[in-house]
Amino acid sequence: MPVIPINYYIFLSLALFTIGIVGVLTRRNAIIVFMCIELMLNAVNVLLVAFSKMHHVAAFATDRATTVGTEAQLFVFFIMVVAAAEVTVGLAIIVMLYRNIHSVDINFLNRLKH
Amino acid sequence: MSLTHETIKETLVAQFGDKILSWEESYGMACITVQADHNLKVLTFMNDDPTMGFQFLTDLTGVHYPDRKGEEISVVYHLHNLKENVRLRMKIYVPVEKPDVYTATGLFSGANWMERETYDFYGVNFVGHPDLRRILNVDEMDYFPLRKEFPLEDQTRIDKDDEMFGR
Amino acid sequence: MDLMAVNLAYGIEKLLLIGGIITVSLIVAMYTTYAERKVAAWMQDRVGPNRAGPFGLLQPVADGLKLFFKEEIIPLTSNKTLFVLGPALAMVTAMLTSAVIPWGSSIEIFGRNVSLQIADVNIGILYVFGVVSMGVYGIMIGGWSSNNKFSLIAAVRGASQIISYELAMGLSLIALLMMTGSLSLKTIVQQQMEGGWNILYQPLGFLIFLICVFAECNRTPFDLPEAENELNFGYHQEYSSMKLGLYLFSEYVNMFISSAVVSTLFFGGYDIPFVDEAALSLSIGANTVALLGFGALFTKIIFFLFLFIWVRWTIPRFRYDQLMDLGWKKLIPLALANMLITALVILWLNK
Amino acid sequence: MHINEILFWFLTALALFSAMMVVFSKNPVHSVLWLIMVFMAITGHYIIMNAQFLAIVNMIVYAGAIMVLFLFVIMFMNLNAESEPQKSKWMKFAAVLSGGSLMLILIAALKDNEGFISSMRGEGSIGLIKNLGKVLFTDYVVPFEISSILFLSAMVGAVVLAKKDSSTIVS
Amino acid sequence: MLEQGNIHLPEGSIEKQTTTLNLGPTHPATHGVFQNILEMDGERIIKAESTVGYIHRAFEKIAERRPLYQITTLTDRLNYCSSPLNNMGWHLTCEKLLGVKTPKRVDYLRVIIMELSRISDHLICNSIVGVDTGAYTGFLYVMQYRELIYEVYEEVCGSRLTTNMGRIGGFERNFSDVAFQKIEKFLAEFPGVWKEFENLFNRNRIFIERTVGTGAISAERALNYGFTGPNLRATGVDYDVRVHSPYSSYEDFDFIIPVGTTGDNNDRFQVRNEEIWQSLSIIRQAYQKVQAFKGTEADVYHADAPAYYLPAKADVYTKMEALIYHFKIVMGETEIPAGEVYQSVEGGNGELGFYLISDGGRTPYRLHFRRPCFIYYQAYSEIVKDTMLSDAIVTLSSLNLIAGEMDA
Amino acid sequence: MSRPVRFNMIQKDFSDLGINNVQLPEGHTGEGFFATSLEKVVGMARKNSMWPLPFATSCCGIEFMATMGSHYDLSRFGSERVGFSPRQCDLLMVMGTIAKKMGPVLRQVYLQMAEPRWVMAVGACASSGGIFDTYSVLQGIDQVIPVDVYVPGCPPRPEAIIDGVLRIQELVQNESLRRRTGEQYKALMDGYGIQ
Amino acid sequence: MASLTNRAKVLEQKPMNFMERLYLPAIFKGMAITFMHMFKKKATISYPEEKRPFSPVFRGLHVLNRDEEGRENCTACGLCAVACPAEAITMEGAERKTSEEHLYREEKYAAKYEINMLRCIFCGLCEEACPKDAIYMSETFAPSNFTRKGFIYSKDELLIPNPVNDKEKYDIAKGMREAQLKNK
Repeated sequence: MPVIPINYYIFLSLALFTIGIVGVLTRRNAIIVFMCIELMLNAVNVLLVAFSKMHHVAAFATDRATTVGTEAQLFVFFIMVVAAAEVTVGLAIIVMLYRNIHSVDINFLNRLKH
Repeated sequence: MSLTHETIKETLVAQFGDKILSWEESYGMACITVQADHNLKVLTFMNDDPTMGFQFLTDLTGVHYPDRKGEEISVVYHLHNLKENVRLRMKIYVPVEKPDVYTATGLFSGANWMERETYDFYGVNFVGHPDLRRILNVDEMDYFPLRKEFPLEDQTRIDKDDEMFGR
Repeated sequence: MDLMAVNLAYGIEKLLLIGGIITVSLIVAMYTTYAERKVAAWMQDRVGPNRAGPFGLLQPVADGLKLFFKEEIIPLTSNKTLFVLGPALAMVTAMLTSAVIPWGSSIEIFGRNVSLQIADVNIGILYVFGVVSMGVYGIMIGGWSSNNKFSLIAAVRGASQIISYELAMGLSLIALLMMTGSLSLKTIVQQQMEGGWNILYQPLGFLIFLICVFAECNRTPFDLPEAENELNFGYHQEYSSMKLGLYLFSEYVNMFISSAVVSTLFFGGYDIPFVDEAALSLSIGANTVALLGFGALFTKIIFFLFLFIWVRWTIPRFRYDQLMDLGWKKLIPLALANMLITALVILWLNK
Repeated sequence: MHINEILFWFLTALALFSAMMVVFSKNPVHSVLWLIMVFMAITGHYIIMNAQFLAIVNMIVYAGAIMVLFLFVIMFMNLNAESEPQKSKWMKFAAVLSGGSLMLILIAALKDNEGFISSMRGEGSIGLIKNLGKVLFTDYVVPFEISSILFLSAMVGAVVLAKKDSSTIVS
Repeated sequence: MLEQGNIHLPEGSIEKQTTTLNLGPTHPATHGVFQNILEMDGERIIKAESTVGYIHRAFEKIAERRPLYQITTLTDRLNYCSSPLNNMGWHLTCEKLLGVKTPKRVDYLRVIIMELSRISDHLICNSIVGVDTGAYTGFLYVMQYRELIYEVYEEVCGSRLTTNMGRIGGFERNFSDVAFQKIEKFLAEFPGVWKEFENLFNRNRIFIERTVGTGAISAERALNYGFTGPNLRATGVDYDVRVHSPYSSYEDFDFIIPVGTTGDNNDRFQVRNEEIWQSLSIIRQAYQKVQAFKGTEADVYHADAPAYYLPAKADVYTKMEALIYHFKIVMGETEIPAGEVYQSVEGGNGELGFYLISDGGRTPYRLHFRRPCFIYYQAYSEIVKDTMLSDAIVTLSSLNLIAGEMDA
Repeated sequence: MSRPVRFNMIQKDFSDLGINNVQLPEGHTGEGFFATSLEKVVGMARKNSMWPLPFATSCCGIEFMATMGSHYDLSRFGSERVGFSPRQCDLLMVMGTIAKKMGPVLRQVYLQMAEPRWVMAVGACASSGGIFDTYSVLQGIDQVIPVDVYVPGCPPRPEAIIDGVLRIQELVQNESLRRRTGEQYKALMDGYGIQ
Repeated sequence: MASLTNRAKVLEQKPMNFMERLYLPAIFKGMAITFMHMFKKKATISYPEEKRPFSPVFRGLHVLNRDEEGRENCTACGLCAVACPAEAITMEGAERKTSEEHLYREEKYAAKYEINMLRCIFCGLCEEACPKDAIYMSETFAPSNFTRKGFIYSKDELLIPNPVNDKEKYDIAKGMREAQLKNK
């Protein structure tokens, strides 16, 4: 029976998350920054699904009709919904930004505080 | 038909006097010659005056008469009163050295390209034209091809060998 | 599916099936190009291609061979990797959908019961949607990487068109799914074999779905991405040789697969009309019936291919904003209404 | 090694490599395409974990819709210029360093977990649309409706934001 | 508003919110050679700049070196969709200058030919509108019947498109019986086909939506630009040269002038449609009138103008006087009065005018063509402003711009 | 005036076909059966799938419409997929007058076409300038691009255009696969300053 | 603008009725039309196999006429060249020698007569201009060719077959042979 330790998934998720963070910190292109945020969200999704699966497997051994773990998957679902909503608004903002300052450089956004 | 050639002539002469240089009728169409710097005034008058009503510019073109010294280039307007169905030809003459003519683009939008064409062919300089460039020929062309001194064929051509040409 | 249960025979069987289906769809796509030209010619009082081979039957072969031996041009200003990636993506996504379509019931070979479906995924329809939504990339990347304004406009048009019509397409199917209660295409077909074709219960849903399929395949009246009079062949304008061939081909493969999906969802798939398959298989054998069913599916597919061609050579095309209007303001509300009515009827019947 | 493990390692490697490429590609379009690869890999993971519905939704929503939007914006604005202004080397170094240390800390914190994931068939079917739907429309119907409102407002917001003021069109 | 600071902006990005699209000169929809540089905001055209001259052939210069009878070869190539019409216009101009009076039968034969070519012109235009909206099949349906018109031409003059038909004073030969049969055949078969074409398009919502309200121009602007022909009539002005200054006995015919209301693409389409029906009725009338001449003394096909119309070949071979005239005419040495003539005909797409200045020489001193297309096209940038790209293309075809005529 | 005869029976011989369709020198013919039959098959395929690019500028374009139309139906030769994108087409049909202003455009279109490409000059204007012997008209397109087949007529009848297409097909079928990389072809291109 | 004539008929744009708004009826109507055309007789003339007869006045390739005795009619007067707008005709005249009376009808004849078919626009003006019954156009359209040289038609290629010593060819050129074959 193939068994994959949950640690592997945690590490994968962490790695993806960190790559996302590094991307956010190093890039100046707003769209890429935005994409890195999506990457981070997805890292979390992977983790959630993995935990859901883990708990489910554990509960399944005792109760064959268990629904343990469903919530986590629904969480992923809701995260996707929120991500989609966020992307629409976020991209709209980027488009507006581009129209006004003709650049998607996030350093420009500093100017918002003035 | 209420608008006769006589009425037109009388109205114009009354309005402009000796600026109307000549009046003739050929093949059923009245033809006036106007002093060159009065073309726009006459056109405006004929456009605005309710009895005249020549509000339709049928055609605008140039003619080159190399033999008429001092008035080599002629610009010909064909006007049409659609309501009364009367056509009128108006001519002006300008010297080839200084072919300046007031533009009619303010009155007729359609005159825009016709004047550009006339410029392209004869080099008539339409004063006040919004965009007086060559229209049909390439911009690099350095002569006005329809002037009589230029022969029909392209002088720079090198390909005129017998194989391709009859004579 | 349980990956542990993979054994050799199963693998070979599936590989053969995949190979077979790819071959069939390629051949069908090839001859759809021929049919397109021939049918168009007939509709226009012409003869159509008749020089290459008898009745011009080798025409698609000639076209393919010619394209194959033509010079590959990658424009200097284009993005090279993406320029090559575009047609490949288009072709791959076009082919992928065929995996979940039940091409027939199962047949028995050497004592094994072989299902004529590559994968009976229990969310087959969702899979179809997933793959179709990937299909945008072929057009977008191809059009964009050509670095040509016409291609870019076409790519933008194509992408927004496909995304928009995917919504109406999904909504129109929801009503159907409420009836069937399953996302598996095989189950849907089996239900139809028993209870009558879905077109009878969902005519409006079918219409919306069909219109959306036309839009997804970029066929007239929705062929804006390649409107030759406006955009000069649009997104594949800069392509030559086999890359162009792939684009043209993927369009026809798309048509073929779409026809298969429509027949499966609404016209009973491999169901032979007015025939009780179970009874028939007793008399002439299950394998024969399965093949007949395959034939029935093919007849339906050919009808829809003909419809595609027929419509293309009849009606004018939409304008971009009108197309969006139709998609968002007409088809989506209609699909929603259809969904509501279906739900009400189901509730009323269950009461 | 079992086929599932092979798949796991392959998909993990693909996901990580693609994620790196997202960050390091100069051309935004390439970034988008690499991100799609990441999503594909994650979809694969979901399938291994028997979460079929999420896998497909991930593909449709993320790869099919969200990334198309990204691509769209990039194409429209022609942002493919590779000469993006770069942050200074030190900033980058600091970013990588802090990211790396965050990862190290988290790994250190979470390394002693127990539990495993198996992917036996029939081991529960919570990933199936039927079960998810049941829970979603009974226990979680309020969040579901709220999320739909969120969507609606996001849509309206996006339209309002991106709509051009007709008076400002440069002609 | 924007401080540059140390931030590098992409070049030229500040002002430019639009893309520039170069439509033509080899774009499929510009069937011919127009170039439009479009400023586009998305799919909306903000500004259009037209360039012409890609097929400038210097007709007017050539005409100054050709004897009158050779100029038909030039007029043929003006609006090549309806070249006989241009020829007839040129012959009418010459006849006006030379004072040749054509007999009635010649006039009616000319009317038949002119209306046939008007039909072929409108056919092409309207079916191309169909093609540009995406429906190709209707185009091929009507093209089959354009072949019938061409067969008539071929029977009358031996050529299909650039016909060089007609001579000063009449036709080069009488219409054969076959030609009349072919005209009859056309009259019998064409209405059904045209009805079918109308069925394909007229009330199809997709087509209506594509054409109604797009590419509209008001009557005032159209007159100011100098529009004539169907494009002017689509705006609601019933100006038709055939009625206003009848030529070639058009006053003997009973027909109406269809006018539109808004001057949009659909109006232009409908006006052309209706004009085809009117032309058919005119051809029928003319055909009957011609048949009435049969066997009478007036059954002639050219005017009695020995100085300008070539003598019969049999006479040339045998009679000295005829031979001399023949030589004189061919060499262009017959007497040509000096004078200025302007003659216009209702061409396929508007008032086609010929302004001929003769100094009594063998060739025209100056010949200017008033080309309607040249005038329409300058309004194009105004018409397509603020429309979609697709509309611009339909507008281009519904204006019926013929490159050969436009650039002369 | 009745004509003495109805037809001109003279058949021009096309023995100088070799001028444009350069064959390999005799010494190189030992290509083996496979290569020659491949060449033949490809020739057949190309011949039956000539996608034309109608560079129609004037009158001849109208006759091309008739050729495409139901009566003459160019599609019988597999050529009904007219494309206006030079990348996709094999046969550049230049129909109508090419003014000097248009010359560079035509050349550009030719350059953008993918090899193998053929050019057909349809009508008097494209072939030789026709009656337009003037300052603004290119006297034959062979001044800017190489032409494979000329079709006379002003405009040519659809039959004549089809005749031209048949002639092109003849050329295409007999063309060696290696012609386009050959020296002679390179020399031809160099003659036009291409590449 | 007020009406200029009393003949105008305004074509109102009718608003769409409900059926037209539905898109589909019109589409079905159109589809019915195209479908019916599938069964119509095809209009196509398969050109190289079938040939459409040209009209007897068709303006195709030129021919130079001979009289019944097989002598050339052309006297090199040059009228055709003058009348040619494309300047496609070249000719050189020569005096007939006494020994050549069976070859040329008149005292002068065209020693060289060339027509450049590539320049020729087939307008028919040469045919009309000929005072000597010499140049005619035929019902053969000009064939295409690979080189420019191939379009210079010399006198040999233009002359009709000699009706005296080449009767058979002459009949074919006259189209009699075909007619006879058809009658059989």
